[in-house]
Amino acid sequence: MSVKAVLEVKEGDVVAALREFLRRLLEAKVVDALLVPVELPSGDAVVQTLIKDPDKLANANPLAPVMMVNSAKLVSNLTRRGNRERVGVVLKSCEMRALFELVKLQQATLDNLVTLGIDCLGSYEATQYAELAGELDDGAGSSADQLRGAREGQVVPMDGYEFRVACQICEHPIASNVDVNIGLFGVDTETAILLEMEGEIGQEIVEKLGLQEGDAPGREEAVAKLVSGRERARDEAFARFHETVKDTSSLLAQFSTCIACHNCAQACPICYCKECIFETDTFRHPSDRYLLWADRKGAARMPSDTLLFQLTRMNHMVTSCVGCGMCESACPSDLPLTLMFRAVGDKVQELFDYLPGASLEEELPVATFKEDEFPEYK
Amino acid sequence: MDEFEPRIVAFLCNWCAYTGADLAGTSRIQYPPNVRSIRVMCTGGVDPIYVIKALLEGADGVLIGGCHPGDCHYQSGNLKARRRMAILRSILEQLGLDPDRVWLRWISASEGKLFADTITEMVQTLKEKGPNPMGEAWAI
Amino acid sequence: MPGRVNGEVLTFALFVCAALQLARLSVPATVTEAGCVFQAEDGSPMEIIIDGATSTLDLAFKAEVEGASGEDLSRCYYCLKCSAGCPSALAMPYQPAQMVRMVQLGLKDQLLESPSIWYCLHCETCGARCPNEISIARLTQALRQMAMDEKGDALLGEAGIQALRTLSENILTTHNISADDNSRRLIWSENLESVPEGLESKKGAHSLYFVGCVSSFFPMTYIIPQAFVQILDEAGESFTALGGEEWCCGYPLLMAGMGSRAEETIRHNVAQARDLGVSRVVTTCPACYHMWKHFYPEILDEELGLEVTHSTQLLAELLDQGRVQLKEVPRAVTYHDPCDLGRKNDLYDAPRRVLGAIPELSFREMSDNRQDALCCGGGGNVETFNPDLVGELSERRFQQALETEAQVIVSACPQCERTLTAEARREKARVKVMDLVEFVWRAMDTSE
Amino acid sequence: MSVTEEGGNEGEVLVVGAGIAGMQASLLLAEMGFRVHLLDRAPAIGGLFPLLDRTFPTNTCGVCFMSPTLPALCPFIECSRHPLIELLPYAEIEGLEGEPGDFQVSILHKSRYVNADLCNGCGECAAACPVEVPRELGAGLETRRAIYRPYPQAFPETFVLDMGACTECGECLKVCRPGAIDLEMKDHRSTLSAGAVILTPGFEPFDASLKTEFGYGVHQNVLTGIQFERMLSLTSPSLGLPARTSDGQAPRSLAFIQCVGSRDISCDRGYCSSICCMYATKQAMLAKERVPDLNTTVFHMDVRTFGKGFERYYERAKGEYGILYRRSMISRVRELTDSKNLTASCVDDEGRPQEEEFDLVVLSVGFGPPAAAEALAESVGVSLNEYGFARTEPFSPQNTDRPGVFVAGGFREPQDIPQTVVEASSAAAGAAEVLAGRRLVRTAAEYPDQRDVSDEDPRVGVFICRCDGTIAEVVDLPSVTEFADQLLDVAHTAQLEAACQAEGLKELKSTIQEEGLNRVVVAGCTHRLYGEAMGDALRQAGLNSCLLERADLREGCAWVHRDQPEQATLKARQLVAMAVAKARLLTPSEGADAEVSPGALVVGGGVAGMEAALSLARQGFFVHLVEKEMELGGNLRHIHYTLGGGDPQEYLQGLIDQVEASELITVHLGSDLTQMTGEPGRYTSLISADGSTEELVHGVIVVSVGGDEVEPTEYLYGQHPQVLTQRELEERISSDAQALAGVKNVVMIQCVGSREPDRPYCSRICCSVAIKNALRIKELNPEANVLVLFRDMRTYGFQEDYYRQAREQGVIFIHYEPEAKPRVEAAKDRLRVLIHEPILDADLTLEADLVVLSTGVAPRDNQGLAELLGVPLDEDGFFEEANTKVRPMDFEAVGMYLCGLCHSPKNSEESISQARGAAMRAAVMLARQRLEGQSAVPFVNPRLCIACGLCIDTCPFEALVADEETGITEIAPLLCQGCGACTVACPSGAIQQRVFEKTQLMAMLDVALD
Repeated sequence: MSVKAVLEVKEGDVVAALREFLRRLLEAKVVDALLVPVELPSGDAVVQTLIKDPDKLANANPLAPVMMVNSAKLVSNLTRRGNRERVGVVLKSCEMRALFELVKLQQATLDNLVTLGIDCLGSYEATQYAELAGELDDGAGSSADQLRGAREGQVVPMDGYEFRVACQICEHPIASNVDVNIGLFGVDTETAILLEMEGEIGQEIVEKLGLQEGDAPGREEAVAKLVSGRERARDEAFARFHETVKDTSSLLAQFSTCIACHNCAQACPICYCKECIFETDTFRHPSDRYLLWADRKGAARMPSDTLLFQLTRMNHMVTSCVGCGMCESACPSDLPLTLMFRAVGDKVQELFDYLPGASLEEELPVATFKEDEFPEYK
Repeated sequence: MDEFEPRIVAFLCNWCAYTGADLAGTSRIQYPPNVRSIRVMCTGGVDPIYVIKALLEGADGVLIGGCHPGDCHYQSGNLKARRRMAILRSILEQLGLDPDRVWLRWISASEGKLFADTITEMVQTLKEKGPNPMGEAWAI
Repeated sequence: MPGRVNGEVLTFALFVCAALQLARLSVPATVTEAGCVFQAEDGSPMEIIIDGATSTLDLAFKAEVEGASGEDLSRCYYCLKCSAGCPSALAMPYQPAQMVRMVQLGLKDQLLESPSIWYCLHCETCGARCPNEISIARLTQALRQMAMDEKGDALLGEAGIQALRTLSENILTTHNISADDNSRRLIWSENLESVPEGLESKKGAHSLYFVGCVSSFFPMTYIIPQAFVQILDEAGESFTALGGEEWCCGYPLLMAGMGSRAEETIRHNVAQARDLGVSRVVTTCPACYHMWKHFYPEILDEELGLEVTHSTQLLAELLDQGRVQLKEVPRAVTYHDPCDLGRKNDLYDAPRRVLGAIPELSFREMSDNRQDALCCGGGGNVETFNPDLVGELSERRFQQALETEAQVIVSACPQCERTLTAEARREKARVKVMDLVEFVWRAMDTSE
Repeated sequence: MSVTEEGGNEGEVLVVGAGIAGMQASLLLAEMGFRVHLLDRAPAIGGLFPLLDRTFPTNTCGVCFMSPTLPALCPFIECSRHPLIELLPYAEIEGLEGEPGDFQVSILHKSRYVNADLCNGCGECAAACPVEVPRELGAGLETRRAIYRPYPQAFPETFVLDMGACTECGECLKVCRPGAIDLEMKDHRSTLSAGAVILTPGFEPFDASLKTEFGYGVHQNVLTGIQFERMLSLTSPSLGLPARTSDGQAPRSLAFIQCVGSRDISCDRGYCSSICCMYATKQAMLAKERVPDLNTTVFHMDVRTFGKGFERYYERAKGEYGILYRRSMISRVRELTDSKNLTASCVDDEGRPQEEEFDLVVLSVGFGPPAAAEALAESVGVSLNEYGFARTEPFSPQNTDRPGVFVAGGFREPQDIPQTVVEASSAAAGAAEVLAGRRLVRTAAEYPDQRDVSDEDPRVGVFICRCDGTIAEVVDLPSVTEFADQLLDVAHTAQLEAACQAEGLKELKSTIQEEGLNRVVVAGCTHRLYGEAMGDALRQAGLNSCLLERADLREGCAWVHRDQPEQATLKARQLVAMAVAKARLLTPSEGADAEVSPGALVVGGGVAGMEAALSLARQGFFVHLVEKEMELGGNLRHIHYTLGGGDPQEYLQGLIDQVEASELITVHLGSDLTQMTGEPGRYTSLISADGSTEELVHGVIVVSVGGDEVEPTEYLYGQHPQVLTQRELEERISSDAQALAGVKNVVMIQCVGSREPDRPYCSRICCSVAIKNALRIKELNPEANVLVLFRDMRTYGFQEDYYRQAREQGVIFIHYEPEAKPRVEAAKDRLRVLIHEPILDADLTLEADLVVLSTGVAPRDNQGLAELLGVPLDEDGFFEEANTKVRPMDFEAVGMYLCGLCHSPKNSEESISQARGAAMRAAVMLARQRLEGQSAVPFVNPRLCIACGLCIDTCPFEALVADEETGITEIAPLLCQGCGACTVACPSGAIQQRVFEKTQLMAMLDVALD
């Protein structure tokens, strides 16, 4: 049971229309609280904020083209031990997909959760966003150019800026499996925003908020155009990656600057361990061990185990990697983690015909096996 | 040493492959001395981290030997291992590392000859491949 | 699918096979019209309705056939081995297994009127391989008798049947199969350099040589008795023959479905033998041997009190006793097992032992040998009905012999010798076909 | 394990024949606490099994699951090292005196000409022997020497000299260093006492050369099924690839000929060998897997895939593998001169002769009694049946006619592995009943208190075993010792002559104490040998036995690198270094243990339930028998006569009387099991009856809730009074002598509700039930016409005799294909059955007074009970056993067993065997009294555990559960079998396995590549 409705946009102010919508959700008690990106007073950053008081929505901006964290991790914190109140969470596609993976990993639940997806127009690295914030039409919001582009199925970064690598090659700009999706692609956002809603919650919202049913006829075409462009970019990026990382030495060249800070794991929505095994006693070696290694080969690289960490982390989570690229954003050594995880992830996931975050029914590839797969092992 | 001698680490399950290796011994079937066997209870207990570590440490090949499908003494540990090795090999391949240095083979307790043949074949294959570049590169 | 039982009353014709094929096409598809319906009122016999015409489904038929043949046909579980292995099956409108089913379902008329029963070579390949020990040969033997007895008039129009009738009448009147003067039975002995003493009806001889019709009256097989008596003479065996008092052994009557009239001739032969006081009967003909050995006691229902021996056995015995000396015969030889001797009497070793005793001889087995030997085609009077089939079979067997690259095909049966010799002539092959006795006689070292 | 006697007069059992059945019976009895003498005529145990490595219907080996304690190595190895099993290979039984409970057995021990005490199994003798003869278990495809070991993993390991083949050239004597070969050795005799005897000498394949028409032994590319089986074994010379004998090429076309030496009275094999259809199907599938473009045809008369899961297997063979089954037997196989291809004479679709050409022909040979059956029967004093198999009485399938002597497996009737395991267990139950009260009971050995080593720095002792020179002759042990001495934390090194011998073990113990060692490495033979003895030495020295690590310098080094001593020495050093690296990090661990509650709960009071209950009671265990209905008896109440003779009702009444008379059995009629809680070996159940509820505590549960006759929905059943099921016919015949008055024509239809899309299994018993009733009708009215319409007559085993008997009595059998099923029409007051007769290709209409439907067996509604017990149902709704093949009486869950119709369709005798077998499995559990867990169990670091549940999902034994509050994983150590899969599933290392901790294995890797 799905329903489509439109939110009226007054004077072309999309952000205002969204704030109004969110406010009404709280006021109509559709949700008890909302997790939504809110601009900092400084205007150069946006952080996810859990809001109960509708008045605190004044600076909310779900359109801000920046992603400080993958919010799936925040939803995990909110819901892992149960969720007494009904919370609405505004998520981009990669956040929603990561959330599904975490649900399957029993790190989050969807109980009492209202998921509000929002078409993602792409995001900048936080530093770039801080620089850019002033240039945008709408304070720290998205530019009107970008919204117009979205209507045509084409989003380009502001001149002189680049979207994050993950966004450049993201072929899932629309969140799936959400209760409500805030549609921008193929929508004339000068006058309206498209709301696509599923299930009872959709009915409830339409009724309580008195929304008008409506549609955006050009949406499908716009999305297809966007996605095919992204796919092209993705394939080119993969080709570049394989060109760069094609054997042991080139791999080492790319990764030997890893400083074992484990920020990537911290930023990764899928890396859900309380404590990474590389920070436990298993890898906190007794001091004589380092000397032993140095003794054996005459020298031992410090910090140790960096590539082992990268490959092991990849082995742990690559089947669930949603390609949000937060690892790379977090990396102080600028390792090309996004491409590495996307390039590897696509192939590994293909083995199991598994798309992370696509469905709760599909079992995690690491949690199961089939009797009759991989017959090449004899 | 004139000829390159590959260094192989083998993870052998207690019930089938290790017993098969024992049988090669009791049958006095000769095979190259390039392999260092590590006994595990089940291939399902072989953490890919061991394989990665072995490769990073410069092992020229890693063999995981388990019971034939259906014969696992823990029902399906070998099938779990198969999936994990498939994932790992795919990762290696995408990263430009040679996945064919990692072998997963089914060797039953009665297949002493197969064990010996597997080692012989592996040594031969690895000789053709040459040394694991990681051995040199990563050791500085 | 197998040959279809249909409502046609099958007229008995020599070439009925083709007709049947046509008839089959006309069978209606609907079950009730075409099918058989078993009905049974309490206690009354079952009836079978074919094409609306009711006839008695004669449960007694199976019992009668089983009684007459001595075969437990019900045992059949239709593994189809008999059909698969029968040399004449391809020519048969009803395959062997189908005949069994027809007996079981009581389809008497169709069966008795079918040429299938006359195409049986009595080679016993079926019986030798049947996991239920059923012999189709014994079945067809019984069916032939029933056909002759019950369908006589209906069958009389058929040439083969006529021929069999004539043959049987000849046997019963002239006591031989070729309607010759029976007193001329020892005509083959006339060319012998020296006729053994007491060749005819010598009382008190140890063995009676029962020569058999084929060797007695078909000049191309005269050599068999000629050789045999000389061997016996050379070996010092005390023997005699019945001459004009030897009557046909009766086997052709059995094959012709006239076994019921064979008793007189059998009694005559046994009485003659007893009268001479011999202790054993020796034959060179496997059919005669089989009659004496099995059918005589069975039909007379009494022990003969006579040892029955085939020439191959006797030769082996003489060799063992050192009564025959053999010289080198540096030739390649194969041996053809006659059905009556092999499958029916398990006599495989004696002839091979004899050949094996000949120095320098290179013995080669045919690919089908012993229990699996192919029939030469000469059995079961099939020649009367389907000479082409006989030709095909003898050719097939002859080819197997040629594959061994033997120079001589040895057999131990006048009929086999006739069939294979005829084939050798057709093929213009440089291969001799010889009976074992002839071969041995030629190999005997009589220089002393 | 150390044992003490329970009552005086310890129970001993002689098991004759050490194949699957013998090994199974021995392991069960030994595990239960009886001393077992396992005798075999052959020089090694194992029977025919070493020929195989894939068994149907799983196409795996998996016999390791047969052992009552899991996980286990091969039953061969388990039998050879069980402290209560004495192997008596190469021996024959010559006489049996005495009474049940007290037999004296005379035994002839054939001379091996090799002294078992001296032979070290080195194999030099065989290498030197110039005589080659066909190897017994090589099916004629392989050879052995005159002095030999039957197969490489044979037990015992002592070589044997085949005097028949030996030329006494003396070469072996020259090379045998221990001087073990003794040509003067004589056969000798001994006597031993045994309270019971189990005969399991197996069966022998038919000699295919007797069926000359198939050309076996003449045509090169004609093999027997046994040879082909051997060829397909991965241990064969072709490493499992099918190959033509003539040219070694893989065949492209393959024919199987079924029933060679089965169902054939012309070679005195009137019975069906039961397993050939399945083994041919299996071989066809394996061959197809290995030669993908292979075309295979199976020539048969009936395809008899009647066992559990077999019909699906057959359908897979046809569907997935494209194997063609043709209902035509081969009359003759001929060889083509040039190609050595074979032609098979069969019939075509029209029933006319045809020749088909194949590259390879396999004869599916049947099985006969073992060659020595008659001598064995005579010496033991039991009778044989007409085919030379052991004779048994109705309703007591494992009892011979000599009390106290039991029979199981192929010697009773040709049968597959599951049935053999069932019968062996059932025979073991028979022996255990005879010997009740004479078990040996395990007691924990006395050890000093374990030293707490957790705060000590590692002090590793390295003991290097010379293995009487076996290792030392290849590996430079002094250099290895010197090397070991330099390794980190090595406090002591020593060389031992033989670490496994008393002296070596003593030195091990004293050195640990004297040197204050806290970790031990023994470098010598493989860890599989003498681990217990060495662990014991550690415990005697006050160390936990998990502080021992082994380095395999013999099987894994000296013996396989004999020609490269230098390399072998380098490798040995590294192996020792790896062992030391691991040993340094070892921590103590103990297996958990728990008491088993006494007594059993048996659910279902039919034949199976009662037999199981009685067997347990006779073995001294108390039993609660719960039956839903108000009377005992189940399905057997409706059975009034059987094919094999014997009066079922009399037997049933006797059974009920015994159950009721037993002091150890409490019967709960009209009762249901409504709840079961607890853990393995300690269950608490609620039994409800009539509103009241009773709580029972028990250690094991046996499920025997039976099955039902399928209620037909077709063929006018329920619409016409003269359409009956077989059971209704039987009831009618038995209740009223005049029931068949006026009935002359009876048509029976087979496979009603079986082998159909919605019930795709074979119900196994319907063919013989139809035969039984057909024979009964013929007996009552010989004039009656009985026609049986069938798909495949599946009268397996000796039931084939009755099938033949029915034909001989005039019962007519007509085959039909499922695509052309018979039709039943009502015609006035009578019935008409329309059927296509395939032999004549005729459509028949049969007018019938009665149409009798041979309906299948359906499972009851087992869902509720399955959920209550937490056990699985199979796809047909029957209870699913732990392993189709070798654990047909066990649920995967420890302490839970099943038997009877709720497992799969079977006849009453098979139910009885399975029930008694299940009782034996249960009794082993109860007799054990304590459950011991593995010592290499995982442990959880709750600080690291993030409750994702991946470890829980991956555990096949349900040994892991999430804490309800925190979600953190908890371990049930008794359920854990120590595979370690959970430790791989966990990304954070929160769950790790003792003795295989990640740091330990990675420490080994650190030194493995130096």
